[in-house]
Amino acid sequence: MTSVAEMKAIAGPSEIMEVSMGPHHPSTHGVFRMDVRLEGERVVRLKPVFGYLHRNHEKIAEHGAYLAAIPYTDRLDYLCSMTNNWGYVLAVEKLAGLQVPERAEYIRVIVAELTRFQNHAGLIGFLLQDMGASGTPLMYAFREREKILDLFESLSGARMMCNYMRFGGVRVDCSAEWLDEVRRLVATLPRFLGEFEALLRSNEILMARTQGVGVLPRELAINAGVTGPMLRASGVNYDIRKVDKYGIYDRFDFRVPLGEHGDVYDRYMMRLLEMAETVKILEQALRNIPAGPVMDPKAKLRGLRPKVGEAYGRIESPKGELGFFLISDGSTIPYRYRVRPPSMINLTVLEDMCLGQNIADVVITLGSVDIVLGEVDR
Amino acid sequence: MSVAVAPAFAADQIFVALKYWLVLHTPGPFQTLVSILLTIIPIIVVFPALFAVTTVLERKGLGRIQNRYGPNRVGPWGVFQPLADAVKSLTKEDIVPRSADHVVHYLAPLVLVATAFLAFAVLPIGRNMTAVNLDAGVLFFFAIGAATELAVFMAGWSSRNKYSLLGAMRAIAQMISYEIPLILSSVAVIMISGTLSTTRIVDEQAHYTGTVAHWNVFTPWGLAGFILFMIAATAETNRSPFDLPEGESEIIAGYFIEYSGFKFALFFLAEYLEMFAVSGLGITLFLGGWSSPFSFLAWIPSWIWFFGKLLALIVGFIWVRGTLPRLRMDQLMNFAWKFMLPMTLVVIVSAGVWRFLPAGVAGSAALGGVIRWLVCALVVAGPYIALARVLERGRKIEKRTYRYAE
Amino acid sequence: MSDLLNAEEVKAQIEAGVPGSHVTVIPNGSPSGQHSLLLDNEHAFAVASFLRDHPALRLDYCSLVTGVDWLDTETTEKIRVKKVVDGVETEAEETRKTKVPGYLEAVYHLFSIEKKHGPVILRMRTANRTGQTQLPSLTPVWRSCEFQEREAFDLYGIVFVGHPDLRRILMWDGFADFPMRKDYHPPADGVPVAEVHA
Amino acid sequence: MLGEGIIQGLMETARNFFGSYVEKERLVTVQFPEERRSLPEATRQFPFLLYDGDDPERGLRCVSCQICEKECPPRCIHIEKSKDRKPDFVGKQQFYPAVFNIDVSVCMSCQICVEVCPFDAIRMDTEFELSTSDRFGGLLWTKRELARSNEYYRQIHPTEAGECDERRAKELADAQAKAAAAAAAAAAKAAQAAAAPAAASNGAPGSGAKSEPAKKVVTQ
Repeated sequence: MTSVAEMKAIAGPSEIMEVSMGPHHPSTHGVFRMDVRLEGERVVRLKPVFGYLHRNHEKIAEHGAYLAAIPYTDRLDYLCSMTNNWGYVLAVEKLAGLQVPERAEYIRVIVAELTRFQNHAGLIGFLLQDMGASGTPLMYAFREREKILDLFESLSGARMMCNYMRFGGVRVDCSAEWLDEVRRLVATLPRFLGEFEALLRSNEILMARTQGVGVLPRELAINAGVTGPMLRASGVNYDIRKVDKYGIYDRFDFRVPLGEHGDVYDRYMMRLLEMAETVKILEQALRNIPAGPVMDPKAKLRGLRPKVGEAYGRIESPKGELGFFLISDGSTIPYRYRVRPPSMINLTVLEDMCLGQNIADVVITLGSVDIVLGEVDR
Repeated sequence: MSVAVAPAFAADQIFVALKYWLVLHTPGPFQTLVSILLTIIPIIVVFPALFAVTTVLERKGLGRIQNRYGPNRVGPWGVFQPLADAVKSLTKEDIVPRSADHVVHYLAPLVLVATAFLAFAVLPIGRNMTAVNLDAGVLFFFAIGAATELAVFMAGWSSRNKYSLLGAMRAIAQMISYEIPLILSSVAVIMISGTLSTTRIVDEQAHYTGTVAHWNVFTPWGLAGFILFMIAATAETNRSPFDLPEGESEIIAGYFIEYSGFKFALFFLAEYLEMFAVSGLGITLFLGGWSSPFSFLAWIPSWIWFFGKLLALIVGFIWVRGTLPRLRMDQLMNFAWKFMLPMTLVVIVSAGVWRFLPAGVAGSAALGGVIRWLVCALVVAGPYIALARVLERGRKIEKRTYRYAE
Repeated sequence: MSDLLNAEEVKAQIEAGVPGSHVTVIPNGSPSGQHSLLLDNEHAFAVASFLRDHPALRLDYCSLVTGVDWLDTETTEKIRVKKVVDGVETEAEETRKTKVPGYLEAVYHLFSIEKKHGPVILRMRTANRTGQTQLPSLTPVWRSCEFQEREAFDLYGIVFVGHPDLRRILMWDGFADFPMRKDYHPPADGVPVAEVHA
Repeated sequence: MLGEGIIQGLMETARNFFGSYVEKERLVTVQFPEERRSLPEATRQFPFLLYDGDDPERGLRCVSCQICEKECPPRCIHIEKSKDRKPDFVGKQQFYPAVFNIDVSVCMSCQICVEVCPFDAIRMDTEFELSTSDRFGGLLWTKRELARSNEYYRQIHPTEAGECDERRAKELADAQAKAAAAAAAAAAKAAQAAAAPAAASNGAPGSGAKSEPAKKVVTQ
């Protein structure tokens, strides 16, 4: 293929077209804008612009009690409210030194892995939608997601804004029937994954569109703080579930898939393979969940006053490292509340991945980053 | 050896007879005019009606493919959905960008629809049912088809929108590139038939050996040519997976991004009309036009055969749309020039081999037919396998295996 | 700080590795036990590069950059002052007010992807909250700081010297204030937001 | 071979096309206004206020302690405390809300008000068809619009309501027992006082201490 420089030499000086992709664009997954400079259809510069959905989440949380921030974390990455809850309560538990009962830990793992599954399925659907697959994979993903959201609703009362976890445990215990429902669902998930693979895995168009596109080199990925499936697609073995072993993740037997090329295809496959591992974790958790209380009796929801100090808690959310940094001044209100939003930091390398590519590749590269603007803009 | 089967029922010619009856009963000076109108009006009525049916079929079909119901609110099972859509697009505000070139912006959809309708003139939609029986019907069809490119570019250019410009550029590049395989794959048919007249091409195919028709698609070169023709037709009509000029996830709606209301609906109409027209040509060239595949089915009226085949092809279009993601521009071009073009040339060679191999060898017609078939199939399949190997190696696309960290 | 890394040890290593640098350990009273290291602004960049490239530490991953606003504080302390009033020495209680100027702080959470340890927490403080709000940018060391330092600049007004592209990131370009500061008051509904008109 | 994956995909979509006609599992769409899914018991939409008995005004459980107002993350609750008091279900004199408004357009259905309420006075409704043509007034619900009977609560959240009723019955029983004990004590005291007037000044320290925490809650 001719390089940009060669093309320039052949065609002579060409005009650069500046296109503002977004904030109202079907493939930016929300109100996100890319200032793109194009030479023909080839990208020569790309600057992500965001903040259209900024509502100063951190300031809001610094005005309310520790408890009041939990429902707001639902609205960060509104597809994965359960993992957002977990990230925050983990930080508070570290800050206040709370213990989580065994059963609550298991419930957390179950809901977090269900969240991961539906997020990854949805992401693949959206990615294929960006590739122009007229919504078929997306609808299959949403069909399964719907079933998971139904489970969330019967557990927590809400489908997306679950507001389920509390520091020191979870809000309500799950019933035995609910666990049976989950077991039934988990049993059907491998079939869904098989169908998904048959539909897409060896599709020539998909491979041609994604292989070698949006390559993220390993060193850049580490240096730019890219996390989650995107980092692992570049071949870096870093999964916080394995590194920090937060919660009870050290009890589960699961593997971390690693990519080699760091292109869009690898990132897509990482999600597909992680979904299979997620099913494994779910099966183990559902087998071993013990009975018992779900709240730390020491945990005080109202009027929690952690000691003066600070804590950084992080989890492996479906999108990457989701961290919460809290500084307590001894009052009931966090002095500083900071979110480490994985989607936003993963966007740092968007320009590096897109330069010299086609405008169609920009769209799928962005799709493979997996951003949710609620989290990017906060 | 081959025999023409006469129509068994008057239903086959009912529309032809009706037209003659009406023309005969009009006063002499108006006969020409009435004859012309009676030819044009059915086309203008039937194909947009088919468009309406197709939209609902497409939406419901896609819905079922995607495990949902599809439109089912307007009328029983949503069959009146196209009416609601028509009312909606008619009553919507027509917005024209201030900086657009108003005249061209206004003309583009009209030109597009007009040229799309013109293409139906040479399609034989039934026995004795060709609007204009041109000697160079195929040529006329492609000439008219090329005019749609002009309309698309008018739309993209006059809107003064960067996306629409990109869309128009894509559309032009794509349509011109795919016109070549489209034409070349029909050249094979023209070679065998020895005529450019669509009516005569169908007549050629409406013969039967035993009970099986002489459709071109039943020959190896015809099958390959038909597949190539349909791929090129998909690209020519901007259908998925070649819908790059619209590419709603990249350039939003491409060349018609700045159109709204009824003009937008006209673009849609034109797109579907083009799809019908080019499918109609595919039917004419390869699927025996209005003829039935088996002689014992010849009692079914010819126009039912034509529209039945058309619907079948449309279902194919919908099915493909529901499955495949879109290609990228450079891949599309590579596909056109590196795969489609050589393959159509191979098909032409194969057709030539077919033409000059004797149909019967040493007194056995059956054996000769089989040998001819196999040789021609080999002429197509060999280069296909070689080409596919080369292309796959060049592109380095592969299924990958992944390693895991414990 | 994790078992592998002790704040004091890291401090010692930094001071040995970067001559002239001055590191203070800021203890953390909470059960998390994540103590942090306060760097001096002159050597912060060198320290960051040192930490990233040190073969044993290899803190190649900067996870989080946080801006924190510490307001000017007034400490009142009661002291006993001996006074001579009318020739009689009396001991009186007096309150003395000392004004401690506030500062803006940038907190960096570092982890190592290679060695899988962390966090090592670095802090840098500006001289005050109003005029001198410059800090050295660590973006050239870790690309991951690019957006987060822009965010700290946007919301706190910390000017990162050496940042390649220091613009507002979440608020719009014309916005005048720094909304995450503790003394920021949002305008009431319907009142236009203060803007800088360029 | 080139084209193999595409054909595989086409087969998969065809299977789904036909599967959607036969397998219930594939076609999960609920045709909403005609067909309604039964909501799980835990479903929460917006808060309502519970009252006992028939009169939403008199039976309102809320004692205007304003905890929910303080804890509500988006601050959508507005309470004005009454000047006078009225007896609650155990007969204790309590304040009641003179004004209790919830701005539902601000409420984010987080259920924190329910969690923090010590009087079982506020609960989450399952009603979700709330569209109104008046976006400010129509979505600012007053005390009257918020009040729902306990029967309604039992209907929408049977398990939760059962637990709540049990707890309250126990509280009531305790209070009655305590009142009876107090009455008995008072009677005994009176008898004692009658028997030995000089000992009366000791009072009844137990009952006084017990009434203390309750008062504290009320005046908070």
